[in-house]
Amino acid sequence: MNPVATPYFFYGLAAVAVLSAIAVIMRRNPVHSAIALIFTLLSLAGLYLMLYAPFVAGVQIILYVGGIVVLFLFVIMLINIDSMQREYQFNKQWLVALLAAAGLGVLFVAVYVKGQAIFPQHAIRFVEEKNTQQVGKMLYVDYLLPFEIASLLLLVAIVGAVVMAKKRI
Amino acid sequence: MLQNFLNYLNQNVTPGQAGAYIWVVIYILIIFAAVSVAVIAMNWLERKILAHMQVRLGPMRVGPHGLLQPFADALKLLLKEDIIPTGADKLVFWMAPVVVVLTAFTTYIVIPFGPTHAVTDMNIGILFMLGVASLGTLGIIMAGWASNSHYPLLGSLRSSAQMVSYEVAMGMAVVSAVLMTSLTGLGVYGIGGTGDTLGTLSMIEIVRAQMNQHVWFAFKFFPLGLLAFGIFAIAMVAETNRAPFDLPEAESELTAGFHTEYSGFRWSLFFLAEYAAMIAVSSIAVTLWLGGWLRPFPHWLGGDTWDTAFSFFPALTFFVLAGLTLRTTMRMPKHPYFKIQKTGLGVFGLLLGAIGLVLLAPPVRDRIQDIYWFTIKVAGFMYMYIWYRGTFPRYRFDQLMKLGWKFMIPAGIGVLIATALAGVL
Amino acid sequence: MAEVFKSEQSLSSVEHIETEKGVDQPFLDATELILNMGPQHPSTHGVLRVILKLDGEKVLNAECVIGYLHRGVEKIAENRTYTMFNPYVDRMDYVAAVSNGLGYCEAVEKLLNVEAPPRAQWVRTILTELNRIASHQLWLGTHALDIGAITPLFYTFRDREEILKIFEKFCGARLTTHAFRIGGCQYETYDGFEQDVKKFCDFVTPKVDEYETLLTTNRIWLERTKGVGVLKAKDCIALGVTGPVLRAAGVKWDLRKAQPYAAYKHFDFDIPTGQNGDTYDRYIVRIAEMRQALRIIRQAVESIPEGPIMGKVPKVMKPPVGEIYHSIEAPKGELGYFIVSDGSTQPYRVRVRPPSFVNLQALSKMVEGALVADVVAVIGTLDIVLGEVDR
Amino acid sequence: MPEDKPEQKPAPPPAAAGGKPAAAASPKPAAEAAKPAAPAKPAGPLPQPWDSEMVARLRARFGSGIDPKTYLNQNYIVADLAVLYELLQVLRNDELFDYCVDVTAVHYPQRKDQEFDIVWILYSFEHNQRVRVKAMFKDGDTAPSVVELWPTANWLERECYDMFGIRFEGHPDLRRILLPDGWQGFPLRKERGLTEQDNEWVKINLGIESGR
Repeated sequence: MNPVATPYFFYGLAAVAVLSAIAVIMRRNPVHSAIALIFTLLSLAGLYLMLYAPFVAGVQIILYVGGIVVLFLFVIMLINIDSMQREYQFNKQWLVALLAAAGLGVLFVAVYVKGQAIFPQHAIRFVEEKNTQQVGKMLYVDYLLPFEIASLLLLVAIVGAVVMAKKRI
Repeated sequence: MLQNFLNYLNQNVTPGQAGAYIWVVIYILIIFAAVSVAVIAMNWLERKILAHMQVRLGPMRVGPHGLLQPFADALKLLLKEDIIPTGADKLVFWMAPVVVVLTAFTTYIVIPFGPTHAVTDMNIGILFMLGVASLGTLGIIMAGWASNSHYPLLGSLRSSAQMVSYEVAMGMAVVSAVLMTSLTGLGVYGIGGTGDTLGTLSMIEIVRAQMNQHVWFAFKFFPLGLLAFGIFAIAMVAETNRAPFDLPEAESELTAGFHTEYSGFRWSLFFLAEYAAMIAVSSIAVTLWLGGWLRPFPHWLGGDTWDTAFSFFPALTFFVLAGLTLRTTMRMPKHPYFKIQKTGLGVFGLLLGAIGLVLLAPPVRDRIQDIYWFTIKVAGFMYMYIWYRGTFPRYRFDQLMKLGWKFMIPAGIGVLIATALAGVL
Repeated sequence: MAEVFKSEQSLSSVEHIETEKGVDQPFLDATELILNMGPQHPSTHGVLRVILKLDGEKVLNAECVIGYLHRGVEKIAENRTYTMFNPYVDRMDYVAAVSNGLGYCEAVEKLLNVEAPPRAQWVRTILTELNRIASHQLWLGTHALDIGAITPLFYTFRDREEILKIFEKFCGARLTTHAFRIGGCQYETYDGFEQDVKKFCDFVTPKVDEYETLLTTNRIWLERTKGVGVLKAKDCIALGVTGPVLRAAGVKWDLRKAQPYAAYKHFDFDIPTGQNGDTYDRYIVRIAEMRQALRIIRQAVESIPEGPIMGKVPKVMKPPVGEIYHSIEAPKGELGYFIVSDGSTQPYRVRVRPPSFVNLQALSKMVEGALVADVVAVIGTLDIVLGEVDR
Repeated sequence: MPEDKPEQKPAPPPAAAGGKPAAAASPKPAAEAAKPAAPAKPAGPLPQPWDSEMVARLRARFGSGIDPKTYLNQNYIVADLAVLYELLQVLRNDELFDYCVDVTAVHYPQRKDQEFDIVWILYSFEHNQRVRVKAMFKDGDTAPSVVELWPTANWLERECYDMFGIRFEGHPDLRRILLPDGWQGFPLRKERGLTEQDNEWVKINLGIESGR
């Protein structure tokens, strides 16, 4: 089945993603921010679908929206929102922020220009029906070591978080 | 145009795959209507069955044997004053029931009621279902937080913790079923056919794999399939916040949990979503472990004769129901006071009988088969839900967590590893 | 936990607060949550209000607020004659009205220095024990409901109905029976009373087993009740807790044995005790008490003596000047009446020592460090009746 | 009324504790004037002196500070204020009266300077024995709190305070318990009528003219 109205979907999803991302940092109420974050993540999942990566989209929904944002909300509900709302929302450090953003932009452009050779001409496109299998193959066969190292890192982070958070183990 | 519209009927794929958008809309409408009716029926059945378990009659006044009670309730809920607490966060308070209902109904897109009776078939079907189902939690959390009240807040805290923990166990069980689609090993039964060595996440393909391997996954690699099925069956009760895991809405502790502050129509949305979600997760269980739309023993009792014999079941079921209804009608008191009720029940019985007759007609008979077997299996789960509620006390929060993390998740991982080993050995 | 829920400010109005540096309030402060359980709550058994200080779900502190049902029974007593006050006591522990009446009547009889005739004593014993079963049944149903098992409630109410029918036949009332009079009983028992009681005993014996099949070995029930709300014998005695709660802690003390009243000294029965003093033991003790009560009833109804049912008491009761304390073993614990007479027709002072009131005091000790769900279970296991707590 | 015309009565009131001079001197109660005193006809039993080993021990320790009596087979000790707390302590710790059944009070407005009887009903699991300790207090005086000895007295004393306005010295949390915190008046005092209320409280908190 051929995709229909692809650009409109793209621009729609992109607009939702950007707008809700802005809402995430603009809202004073953290719960509202978290809800805006959900919209960002969902529209990103839509974008993944458009890139013929349904597996990534599914995982995006399950892990980020269903898991991580739920945990965000869990933590937000446990803390004192009242005092947070009286905090300054912005620190008025425009200069530093601008510099950092510009630096990041420059970095992106530099990487893209310098390393054009390593980017393929077109996005890697797996056959849609075999998408999940292909992702699995890449993760567990082609890039097994980096994948395992990443998971080890996460494990270390979890253990560290537990050690830091628990007063008594 | 019309030809285009009718062409789909001869196709062997779901309307989504066929690109028949009109049919997609029709399917969605049918499913929405059917699920709504199912929820109404569940409401009545739950009250009646629970009542009979508890030595009482349940609703008896509104319509014969309380048959119209759900409609009366629905009417009452729609007409009730819609209250938004003063301190509530209005936007989030408004969004919460919408989110819950949307997610509950979105899952139905991929549920295969038959090989072609699904809105569409996604190649990440089961992943999509789990993902969307997990979004329902967000609605509950939003409801609890936006109410600006302590009981809903505690309810939504419980809900989020509970759902996040049980989703893991649920996922493990699901993965082991998905794994089975790619493993053609025969297990202890020694029966089986050929299967695709490539696994799949598509709901329809999972059922097809069970058909090709000649075994429901609940009985594959005995007892591994059964274990995974059991883990899922427990986790899905926790996912849908039903007894004995109904902590987020534990009425004796948190009055009504996360929906304490909701009333009228908004509350009825939560109710609708809860039952829709129950049916949805039961559908997952049926699809993954109980052979989806497949009738019992399609191979052992194969052949045209058996096919024909089994195809009478839907009509038979309706006849039995009609018979029960008519018998009850006869047994109603002779007093003229009961005339209207008696007539109503009689007409209802005849209606059931008429449906049964329609189901006898060969073309209908053949097409309704899959849906019938799927529905019957889901109905079994629905009955279990009611039974649990009548039997079990409620778990405490820490015990629930302990069960989830210390038993369900390790067991799920163990079953997953064992399944993988059983497949390659 | 979220401070915002305590404040009067609505969340939406918080939006408009001018930004100010919150200096004194720590960032990301997870404060305690105050949960006001009751007075309107499905499982506080009436109008009990418990203010819970929570850390997440853990109870840091619980404080009972009572008095929502205070009717001034003790004050009313001073303005009524001895006879007129008799129906009022039924309204205290309204699920065990017969026991209340027994305690009051016996106390006044002691003060008058009269004794009810043996037949009255026997009938009193039978009715009081029936009432004990009814009270325990109601407790079991509601307690199970609190813990989430909804079905036992209907089973127990079905069987309790039979007891209420006997009451209704005996005295015309089902709940607030006013079954006894000072000096005996008002009327002779109705024809077929003995048969009814015997039939009831045969009817309810298998039903008690039925309750047990539903709960006693139910895994979730065990997990929810074992080790929950533990009150050791020492604490029970220090806090004055009596009744099944005390016996579940292993103290074999029952006023029916320790200081027998009515006709109890003529019957053979055991005092069931527990060991751990937790919610489960209290459940077991109460179930066993139902069985013992049936045993007493069977013996009593077999040996019920003939004779008058009303003793010789003056029409106008003027007990001599003096004071008396008399207590009985009500289904919930020691129910005492301290009556001061000034020689007139009205009591000078009637003090009721209500078991529920004293038992409820143990709540805050029992739930400290427990979870919210345990609070509900513990309130249920204490078996309080707010009519008696508040009087 | 026990103190009403004590000379004419055949049965001396037990509350007067064996004819204490102070009690006998109390004036006639105005409130009870309408109620005729008990006629002499059903002459009740008299409180007898109570003798037992325990009483002997207590006498040896407290001497004339205590007055043990028995009435209708129930034992009670009338104690002087000076030895009261020590007596309760001894009963709790040495005589093993480990269960405080009740703490309550009786109001005798006509007894000058001894308006309140406070009664401690004690029980010993060890001896299966009950004893009542009684002491007479002046209105406005504080009574010793026994929460240290029997934790159960906590609520019982609070109720006493709530109903009679008796303050207990050393009570950890002496507040009203059954009535609302802002309530005025103590309902079980004899001068309060049966239907009397704190109308102001009712008006403010319930928004109605009167609670009746």
